[in-house]
Amino acid sequence: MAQMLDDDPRIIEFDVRTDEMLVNMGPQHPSTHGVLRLVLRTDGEVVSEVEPHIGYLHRCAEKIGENLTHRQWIPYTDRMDYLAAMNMNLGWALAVEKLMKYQVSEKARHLRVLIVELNRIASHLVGMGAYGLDLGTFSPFLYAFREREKILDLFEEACGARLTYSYITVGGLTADLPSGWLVKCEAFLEQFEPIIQEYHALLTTNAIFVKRTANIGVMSPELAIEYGCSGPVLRGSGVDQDMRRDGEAIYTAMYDSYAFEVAVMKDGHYPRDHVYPAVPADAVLGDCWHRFFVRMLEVVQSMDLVRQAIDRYSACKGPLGEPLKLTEKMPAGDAYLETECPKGQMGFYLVSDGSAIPWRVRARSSSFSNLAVAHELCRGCLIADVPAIVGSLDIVMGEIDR
Amino acid sequence: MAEFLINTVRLPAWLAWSVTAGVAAALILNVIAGGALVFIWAERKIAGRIQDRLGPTRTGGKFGWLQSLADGLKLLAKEDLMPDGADGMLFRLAPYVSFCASFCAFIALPFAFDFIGQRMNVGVFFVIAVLGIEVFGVILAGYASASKWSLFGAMREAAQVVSYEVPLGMCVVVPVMLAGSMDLVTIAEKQAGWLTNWYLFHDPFTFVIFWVYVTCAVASVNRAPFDLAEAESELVAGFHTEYSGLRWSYFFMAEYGSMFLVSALAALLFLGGWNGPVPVASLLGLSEGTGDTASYFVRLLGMANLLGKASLGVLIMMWIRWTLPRLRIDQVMMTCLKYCTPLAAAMFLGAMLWQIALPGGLVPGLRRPAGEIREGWLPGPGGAFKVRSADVGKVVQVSP
Amino acid sequence: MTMRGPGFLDQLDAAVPGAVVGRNLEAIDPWIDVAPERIADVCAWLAKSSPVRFDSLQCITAIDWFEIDPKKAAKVAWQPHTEMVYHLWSTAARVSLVLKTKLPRWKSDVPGELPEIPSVCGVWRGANWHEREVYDLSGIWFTGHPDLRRILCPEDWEGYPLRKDYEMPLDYHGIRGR
Amino acid sequence: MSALPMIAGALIAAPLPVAAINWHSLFFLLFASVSCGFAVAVVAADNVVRMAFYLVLSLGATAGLFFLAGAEFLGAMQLMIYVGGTLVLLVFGVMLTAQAPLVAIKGSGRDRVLAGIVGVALLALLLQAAFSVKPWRAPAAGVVAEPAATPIGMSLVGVRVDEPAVGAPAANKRPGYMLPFEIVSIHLLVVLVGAAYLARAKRRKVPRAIEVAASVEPPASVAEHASIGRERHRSGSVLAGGRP
Repeated sequence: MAQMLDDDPRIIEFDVRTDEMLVNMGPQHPSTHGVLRLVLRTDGEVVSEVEPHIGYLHRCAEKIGENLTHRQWIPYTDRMDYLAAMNMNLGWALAVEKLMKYQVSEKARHLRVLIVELNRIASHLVGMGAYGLDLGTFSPFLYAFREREKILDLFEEACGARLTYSYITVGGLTADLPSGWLVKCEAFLEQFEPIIQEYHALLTTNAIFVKRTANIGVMSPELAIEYGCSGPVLRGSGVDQDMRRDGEAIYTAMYDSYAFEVAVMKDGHYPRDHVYPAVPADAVLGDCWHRFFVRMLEVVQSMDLVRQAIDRYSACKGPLGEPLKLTEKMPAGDAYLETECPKGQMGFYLVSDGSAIPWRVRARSSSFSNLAVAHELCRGCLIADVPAIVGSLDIVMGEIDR
Repeated sequence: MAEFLINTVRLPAWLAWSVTAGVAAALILNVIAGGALVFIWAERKIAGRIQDRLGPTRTGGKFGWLQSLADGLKLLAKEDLMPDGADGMLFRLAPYVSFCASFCAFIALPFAFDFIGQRMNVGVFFVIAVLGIEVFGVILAGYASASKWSLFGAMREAAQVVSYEVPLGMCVVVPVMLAGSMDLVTIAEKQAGWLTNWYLFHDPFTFVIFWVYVTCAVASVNRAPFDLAEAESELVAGFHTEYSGLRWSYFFMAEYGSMFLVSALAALLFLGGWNGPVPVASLLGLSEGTGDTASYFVRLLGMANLLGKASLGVLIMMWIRWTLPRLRIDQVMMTCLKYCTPLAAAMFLGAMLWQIALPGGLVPGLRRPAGEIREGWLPGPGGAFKVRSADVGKVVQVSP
Repeated sequence: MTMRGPGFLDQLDAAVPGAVVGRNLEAIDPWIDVAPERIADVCAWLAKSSPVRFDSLQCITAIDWFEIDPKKAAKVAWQPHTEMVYHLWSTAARVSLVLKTKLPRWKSDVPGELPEIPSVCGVWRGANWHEREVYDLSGIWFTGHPDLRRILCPEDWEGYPLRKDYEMPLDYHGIRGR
Repeated sequence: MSALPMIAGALIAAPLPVAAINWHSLFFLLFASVSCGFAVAVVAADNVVRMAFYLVLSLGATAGLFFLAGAEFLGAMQLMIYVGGTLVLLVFGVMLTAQAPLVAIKGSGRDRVLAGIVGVALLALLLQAAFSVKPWRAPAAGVVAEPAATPIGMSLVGVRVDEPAVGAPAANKRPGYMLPFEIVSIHLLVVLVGAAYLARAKRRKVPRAIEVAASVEPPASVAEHASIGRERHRSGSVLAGGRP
């Protein structure tokens, strides 16, 4: 009887078998930072596979770079990581200066450190606020933006723009700081210190935040290095690497006279004399919580750097020095330089055939490699964890798609 | 009111009765609608204050109090679109099911001694039962919108509300046990007198049960940090992704309605319902039973008390929403099954033992208010359950 | 090269004979020329068994050496070709290394046939996306790549934008190109 | 609304003016028609989810009938257990399985006739039983105890409170309903365990029809999904979703 039962096609026994579902998260999705589409293969709530689809914001800036002179391409570097445009400008400017073996004045170098570190604080504030949004709490986002507005006002006073500055250019900076700017900058730093403790209370030590981020999306140091991750994502896994200290000579020269600790989550590498919340019990090295905490440490680190930069900048006398002419000829050859941007190591590769217009321009994006590791981290997590993991990588689509 | 219509206004009997019923229904509907309007405005203002900004200020006068009306008009003007492939009938019906369930529970909710839609002997049980039906609107909305995201939202919502009904039911049983009856009016009556008579301070177990109740109430009403169903960061907007315009506003009204209901229930069960912290009425020698104008004002004061407490509950829910991040679905389930339910059971046991060990309460001398009827449950020293046959089981002739 | 240990280049020659076809140590970024078909072996040795472990692939670039207008083409010193540049980084020694290979612009000079080069995905999994981008924008076929699809341009885009002789399509699904 | 019992009382006995509407029977007819109508709709509908929703309305109307009869506890119980519990699980189950092939279930003609015969037979039996009960026919004075949960609670515990006098001789003291209640709950438990056992995933070596059907169109892997997207949008313009 049982045998007959098996062969009779009309008797269909409905097996309790859950079917897999392909779900599109994005590209218009509130939690993906910008236009990113994640195709999730889910079995109920558990995500078995994640494939990011990128390219919605692709403008082929590299092709345009082959028709513009080096200084004309600066505004395109602004639009790559639009949250940290100053760092992008610095990256491209240093790459060209490396090829031309051009040395900017000491005053310009200190001003560049000052501006770049301020922009890092602004970028990390956005990262922190947006991460709170991914986990469902709306208020930290507004607190972060309230502080970021003050930094943007400072930038607006210095170079007239609030998001895409083109302030740092090849051969120096487009203009010197207006008078009284340093006083305002110091006033901002004074009132910013206690506010960081607020952010720690709001998010870092919040029980629910810890429950949603600790031990989730754990990335081993080897995996991070193999995928070429960099910045807080790499340091969150305990790899002690920071281009400001280990990078090319021309870049590390800017930071030589500064005393700073690399904020990496390894045996107590914390910037000194500041108060920090303890690492929660169930947080594992390399999880979302650590990546988030490294960014909060870097905010404090950048504040120390800005203070030192203010002293050194005001100590330098004399003019700032003019940037290079718009159509300054570049020697034939190529140069590659990576700088430590808030999201990670942003590399610029420049190939020149001797004219002012580069033959080939290549921008290596840090978020591009950071996002590539997402599908390894999201395997087997819950749907609610996907925005938590992708949010902790702090990616910016403008930089990924270029 | 019906007699008044029949005798003075000379309306035919059936018209008089239907007008009375209509007025009663309209009264309750306006409580929710008015409440929702005020709470929508309050939510925006509180969110603003918490986030160090002002919230609406320009619409309609000084504090932007017309903001809710403006939202309402915007929603009315919006096009009620329906995704193709959606199950037409269920898609249209879901918001009304959700709204009716939330509105229907207000029938059994006493606002003051006699201000009650239909005084039910099983008031609490009825309210909890109807709260359970609200989940239908969400499930059908999730399924009918034919989109994977809504299905996820509906799945999560159903799992959460159904599982949180268990600890919610357990928490509600303790005040019912203390008061000896499920009738909300009796429960609130038992807590008359000074602040100390509230069940919140009746014994340590009930105190803990109150906080468990608050957690379960926030979860069963789907407010942060348990608002999985419309977790915008993951599921776009959960089950009401495809809704827009007036249909969407019904879901919104249902949410605010049940938020107010759950906090009013908390006020009634634990915080003394319409009895204020200081018994002003009884100090002035007024009593609410008599029916003259003085008692009318006592009842108004009582209603003000209850509305105040319920609004306080709603404001606290809003406060929580704008500070805490959201929990993951398995953490929500885990808190329900591993923390709320066992805790509620243990506290229930504790409260019962406390009730048997110290029937008169910790301080025997304290004057305990005489409840209306004890339903014969008093576990006196004589037998486990002394039955007063006087008022039980008597045959009532249905007379005109 | 010197700071990477004295015999580094010799060890490389010994380990992967015939792969290194040239070097330039005086340039701003010293580089090593590698034979195209041996690139995967060289990278495997560098990442796995070299004294200085280059465990991170920073960036892969394809440069299209091709002068479009004939007047300039006559004066130019090089023949049209595609050059692949690999930037590697060693997290332990905190040192970078540049590998270069020369590929014909089209496979056996038949326009439309993509030049081929072995994929380094086996060595670093991070190379997956980098190679997909180079394939997408510069038209280089990576043999052995697990999932070679376009990553930045739409799936059905014709042409490789970063080539010098690339023409923007007049129409894409109804949208005017120019 | 506290007027409801008074309406019932006033209208049944008072001389019925022609224009007056007998509210009690009006509501009764409303709830009864809703309940029966949707019960038929459950049978007639072919979309599984709509079927489940009609069942919800039907049982909700039954709860309304209980409230109308003054048994508030029973009405609330019905609402909570049947509508709030069982049907939520039913809709849950239906929603999960209602993928394309199973949404519309069409019974063949022969099944409908067979079901119809059985249904009518059962209906006739119930009607005959209902009309044979004498007190139901004559609308005598209703014995409506004060609608409290206590009598039910007490009788469940075993103390029969609907006896005329407490002091009646012990002989005719009938036991409470405790025993039948326990039996029913044990029975329900056994049924549930059985259902769970039957529904467990069956491990079979021989691929059966369901697996053969499934393997014909395997779930596309994520990469293929993207290419499938591309073919489907080959013609449409980018704005119409040409970009997968």
